[in-house]
Amino acid sequence: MISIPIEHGLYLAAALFLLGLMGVLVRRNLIFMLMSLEIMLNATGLAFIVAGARWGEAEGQIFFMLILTLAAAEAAIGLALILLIYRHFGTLDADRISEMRG
Amino acid sequence: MSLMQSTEFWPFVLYAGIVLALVAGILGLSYILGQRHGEKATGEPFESGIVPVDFARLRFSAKFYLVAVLFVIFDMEAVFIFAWAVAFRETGWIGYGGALTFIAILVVALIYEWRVGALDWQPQERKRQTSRQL
Amino acid sequence: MILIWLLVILIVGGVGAWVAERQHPLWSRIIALLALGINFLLVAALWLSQANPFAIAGQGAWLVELDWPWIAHFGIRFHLALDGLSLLLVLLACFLGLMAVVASWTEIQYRVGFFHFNLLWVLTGVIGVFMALDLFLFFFFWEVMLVPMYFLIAIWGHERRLPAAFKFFIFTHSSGLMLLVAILVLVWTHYQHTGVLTFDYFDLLGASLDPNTAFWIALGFFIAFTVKLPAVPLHSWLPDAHTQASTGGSVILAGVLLKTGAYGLLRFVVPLFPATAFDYSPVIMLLGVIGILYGAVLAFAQQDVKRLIAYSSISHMGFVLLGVFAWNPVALQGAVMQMLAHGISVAALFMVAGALQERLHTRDMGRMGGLWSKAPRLAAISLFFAVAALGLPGLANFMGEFLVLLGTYQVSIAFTAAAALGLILSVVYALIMVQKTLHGEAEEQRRFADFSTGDMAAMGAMIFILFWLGLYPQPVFDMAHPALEGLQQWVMEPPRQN
Amino acid sequence: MSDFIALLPLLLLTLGSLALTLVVAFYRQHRLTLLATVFPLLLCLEMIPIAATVTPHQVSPLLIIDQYALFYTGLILAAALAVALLGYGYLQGLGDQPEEFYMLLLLATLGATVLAASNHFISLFLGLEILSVSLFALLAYPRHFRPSLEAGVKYLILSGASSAMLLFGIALIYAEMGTLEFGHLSTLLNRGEISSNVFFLAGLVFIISGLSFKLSWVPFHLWTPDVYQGAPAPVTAFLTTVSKGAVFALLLRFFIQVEGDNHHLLTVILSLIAWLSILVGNLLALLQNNIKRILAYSSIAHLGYLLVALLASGSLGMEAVMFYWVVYFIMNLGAFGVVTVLSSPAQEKQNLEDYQGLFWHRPALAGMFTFTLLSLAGIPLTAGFIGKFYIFTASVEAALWPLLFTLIIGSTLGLFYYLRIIIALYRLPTAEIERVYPSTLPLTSSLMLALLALLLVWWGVYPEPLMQFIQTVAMTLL
Amino acid sequence: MKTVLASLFNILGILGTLLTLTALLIWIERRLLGFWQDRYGPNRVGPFGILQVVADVIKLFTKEDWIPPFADKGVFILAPTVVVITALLAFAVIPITPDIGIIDLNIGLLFFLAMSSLAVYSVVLGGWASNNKYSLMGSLRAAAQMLSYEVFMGLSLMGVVMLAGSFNLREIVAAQQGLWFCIPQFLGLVVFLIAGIAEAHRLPFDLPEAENELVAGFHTEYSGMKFGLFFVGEYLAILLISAMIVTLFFGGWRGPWLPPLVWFFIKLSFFAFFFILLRAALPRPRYDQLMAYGWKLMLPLTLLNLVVTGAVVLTIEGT
Repeated sequence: MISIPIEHGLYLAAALFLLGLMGVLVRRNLIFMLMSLEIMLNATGLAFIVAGARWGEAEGQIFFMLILTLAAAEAAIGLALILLIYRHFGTLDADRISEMRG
Repeated sequence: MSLMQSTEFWPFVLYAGIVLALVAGILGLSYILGQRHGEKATGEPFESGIVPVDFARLRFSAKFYLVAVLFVIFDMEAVFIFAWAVAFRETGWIGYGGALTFIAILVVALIYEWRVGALDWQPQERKRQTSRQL
Repeated sequence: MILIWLLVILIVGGVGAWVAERQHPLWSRIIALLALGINFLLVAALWLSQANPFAIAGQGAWLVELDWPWIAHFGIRFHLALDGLSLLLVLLACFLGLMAVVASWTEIQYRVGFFHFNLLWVLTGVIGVFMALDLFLFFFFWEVMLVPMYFLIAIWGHERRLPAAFKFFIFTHSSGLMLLVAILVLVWTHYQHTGVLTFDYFDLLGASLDPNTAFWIALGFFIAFTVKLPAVPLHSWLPDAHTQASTGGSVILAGVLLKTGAYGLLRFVVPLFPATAFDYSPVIMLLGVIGILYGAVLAFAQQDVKRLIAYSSISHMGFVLLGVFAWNPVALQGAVMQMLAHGISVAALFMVAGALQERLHTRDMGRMGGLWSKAPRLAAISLFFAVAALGLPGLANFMGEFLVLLGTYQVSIAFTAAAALGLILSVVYALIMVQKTLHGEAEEQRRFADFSTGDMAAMGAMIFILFWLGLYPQPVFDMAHPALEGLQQWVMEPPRQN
Repeated sequence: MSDFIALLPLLLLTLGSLALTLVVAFYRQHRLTLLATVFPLLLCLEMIPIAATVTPHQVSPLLIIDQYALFYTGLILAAALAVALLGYGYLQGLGDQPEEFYMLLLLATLGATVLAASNHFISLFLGLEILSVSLFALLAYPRHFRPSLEAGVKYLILSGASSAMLLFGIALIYAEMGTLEFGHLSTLLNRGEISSNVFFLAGLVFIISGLSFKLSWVPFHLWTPDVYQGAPAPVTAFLTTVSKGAVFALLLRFFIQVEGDNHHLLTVILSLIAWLSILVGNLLALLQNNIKRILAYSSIAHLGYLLVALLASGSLGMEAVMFYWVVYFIMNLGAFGVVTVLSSPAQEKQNLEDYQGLFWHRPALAGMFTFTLLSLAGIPLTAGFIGKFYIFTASVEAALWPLLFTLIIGSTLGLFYYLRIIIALYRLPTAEIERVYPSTLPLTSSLMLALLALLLVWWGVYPEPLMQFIQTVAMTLL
Repeated sequence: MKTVLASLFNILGILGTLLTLTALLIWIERRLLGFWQDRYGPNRVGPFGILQVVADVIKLFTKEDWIPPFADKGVFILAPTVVVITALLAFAVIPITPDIGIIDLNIGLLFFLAMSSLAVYSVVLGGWASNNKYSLMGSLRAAAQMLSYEVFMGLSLMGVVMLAGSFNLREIVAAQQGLWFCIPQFLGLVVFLIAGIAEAHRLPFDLPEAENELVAGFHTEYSGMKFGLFFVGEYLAILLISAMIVTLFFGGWRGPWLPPLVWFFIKLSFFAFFFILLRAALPRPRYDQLMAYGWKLMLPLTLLNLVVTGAVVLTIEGT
């Protein structure tokens, strides 16, 4: 098999992670924010796969599976919430649903 | 009986390439061969001959979301069972116990969803008879 | 055991007063009176039970002691004790507590039970402070005073009570936290030197500290106590709090609470950090003198009668500061005497002011006047206490101020002279007060009630005490003497003469 | 076998939540649900002494059941119990389906207990996410009310992002060290060659950031006021106590295992965080008019105090942390408990005006609230004072002068807003308030609040037994 | 070691055979249905109408290549290709005989599952891109149905995986040397069969395209060769499911006397015909029945199958 240096994998993961983070911070539509979140989680998943590959252990992959589960759970609840929010607020703009001020 | 122990990857790539090319070819061919029409109702959505009302972006039952969510969750659970299934000889009875617990929890969740009515698709579902005293 | 009873009676009395309100507000007042009265009698009995109550010297400083384990984990003990100094102050607190109840008899008509609850709990804290010999316990009581006092100001105070209560709380609590840190550093330094973790006063008295540490710790203590005292740069909470509190609150605040600061200086700052204290004593005495003059000058400028009294308090407590840091027997006796005298006279003045406000619905001296004609008894008593406050010979205040000046004279002539100037100023403002309130034309012709018999009894008791202390102070001196001597033995070097 | 004994509390909690699910599935009845929630919690609490007989016990590489873990487990379980009992009346006002609340509550509690016992990144992750995911749903539980939804989605997205950060940090450390076990990590670190590696340090920073978010430390606190405000009051109580307590327990264990006080960078960052949290939390609280927001900022500040205790390290620091957590739990449960019993999902009583003159209507409740607030402010006679005293002592011992100074400033600032609430309680009431308070409180809530108040006094006046207990627990950790 | 040439031959052979089989299957289905329903079916074009399919193809190619102006064009074109591509790709992992097969993945089974999951996109995207109410309804139904059945389709195969201890399809075939898995995994077989029909949304589970309610469901707006792709995809799916059943439960190429390739085709044909028979014989259930059937019956059965299989295997092997 072709071996890729571990750093490259981590850099790729970091890039994806930053991409997701930027999405969460910059995007104002809840759906996109949620998607960015999933990108972040998948980036960490990638990082774990890379790390696991470095040590030749299954732990990285186990962690990846757990992360997938989290992503699924988060998406499930997130989508349900977004649905409700759309029903009650009529918008998915994060700024416009932000009614609490203090 | 000899097993084909080819772990080479290229045949698959080639195969996939051919498949893609084939599909693209079919579409391309039909584009070239196809006729062109421009009649009055050509550009209308088909609704059994009736003039369409509103957009097609209708609001549909939340059930569909629910089933998607259930799928996501249960499919993720399935992944863990996959992992156990392929390794269950190594993990032995302890692993079996773990999987059993896992499946039991899954079943409890399923029962809950069943009782709550998340799995019912009848349009006029009879209301749950359970008392809900406050 | 008597010491714990002193606290328990007040605590239980407080709760009782609160609960009793449901029956009738009168019950709350009676319970409060009873609790304070019992306490007063207990302490008085303790004094009298000494072999020779009027010549107590030679018996050792500590009369009663109580030492229970409390928080062993930190070497904290429930250590209470009473010596002559503490006894006098506890007595003062109980007495003024009684006065405060009396002063509130007609004034407080609103949530009477809760008022007396707070009153009694403040006094619990105060008495605890006077008796605690464990630094943690001391701090504990020090802080316990705050909340009920805060309520006394914030709920039953006058028109601008909330900011005043706020200011009071913030000042005292934040300085209290410095005290806490100082205590902790002291304890920890001691622990590192000796391996003994203790908050006990006696153990810490001999703690060896390097001068730098000692300075910072002493500063923490000093700030906490001078805020309460108050000394000049840290006094700004006082005029507001005193002015806005109800009469009973003002009595407790000015009469009792301020004394805890003086007590702290006397009991802790100087004995624990003698070297530091005397290195800085000129500065501190300067602060005292500034306080005397500043308080007097500002008192002179007030229109609000309670504010005037408040500033006069600053002036008078300056004498205490001066006396404590002069640190010779005469000055110390003077300081103690000044504490008692000021406590009584200022309480009485606030009661008078309260009575005026109750009747005239104003504290503005410009709108008073002509009291002589309308309420001769009230007027006479006002005159008496005004004169007492300005230090008429024969009264307690004169005795205190005179002794302080005498003691200070041995240390610094300049400070003595300046402080004496304060005395003159006090004459001016006291007379202005008398002039504006008692004499002149009455603005309204409507007559109002003079002092009742009950009021007169309370006032009479205070007049008696002032006379007694002014004419025959020896029992007090005797009482305080062993305690002061005990304190002085911890001081390694005498104050520098200059 | 001893595995089972050690895990008894966790196992029973798991079973309990399953049983509760079935109960809800078959007999949907609010009171029964409450019983089915309270019973397993009590049972688990009962099991803690039994589990304590086999401590310390490493169950698989994932979980360690030691005194420390059991201590926090007990605390968490008790808090969950309190939330369930306090929330009962509140949820009656929900109108439909209050039962699932308790399921989620038990699950979140389970996650928190796992977190308290985890000694491995995987169990950390599992515990944290069971907790967080349940919290998302809990926060938005009154789903017809806009503030709850807003709170839920805000927490979901920000918490998700912070989880991702945490995970990324773990991934980096795993990539560098090749282990996910805390214990193994510390032995590797003791060899000393890797600790200055860029990936490792970056991982550490990521982990701290992720956890800081959950603990709402400045500058990761931005979600806190909004979520606290929008969340249903019992959930806020849960969030501020159990969620933070469990994460902190984990952080402390991690900090000790990797010997955080030896990493200069780490201590500097944490000191900065503590400094900022205390100041920002207290300062921003001054500007609020909403009780839940005030308490949100106050909790930021309190977490800052706790961080000071953590940084003080040493046995005294650990004791201070644990003692303060006990107190913090009681205080916050009490404060939010009062808000809870006065509120209903449709009408959250959270404006300062809503509490104006409460004392004259409900003296006991207002008295309890006052007491809690005084405890939060750290006034003697309350356990809050002893807790603060502990932290002061620990930081004096560790000579953390700048932080100590910040503590003093913070405590003083804190007075302003606690007193503001207290003043409001004792003001003369406005006319319309009388009718909007619920006529009677449920018995469970009253008893719970009374108990909390009693504990505050008891441990404020005689903390010695608790201190002794905590000391023995802290000894086992170090 | 095989030569490159053999591989190439393999690839082209499999692809060609598949397409031919698909065309054949369409014809066979129509003939068989006609036979069972007592009519002729296509019988004009070529002998027995066997060239009917060719005629259809020519017709489809020359039909208007219409993309609705209201549709999302890119997605509209993409959707029908997905179903064909995924079905064809999934064949790559199936070991047809010991020598024939495109790739020997050790996660072959997972690859199959992944591909069949992707097929859902085809339906959803097609329905959504059409921007037509019938299409949308149909595609939603299809998505819900396919998702529901997908959950236990994967799980139903785990019994096989447990017995074989591998995801590799060749190893699974190898593990069936003594006993075909259709015996010990009968329950799994039944479940997989049903799930397979639902995945392919064949009759009787063709609710997404139910003509009488939804016109043609998700492909209402499709015409010409794009419709043709959906159509072909469906028959490819039948073949794929049949091939999987053969591989997983009926010993793949195994069988006495005849060469492996022949055995494989016999078994494959059997199941393909079985699917057609089902279409002819069974009525279409109500949608709610369909969903309830999946979640409330099949899923628990699958889980039960797993638990029992695990216990039995562990007990027998005594590990």
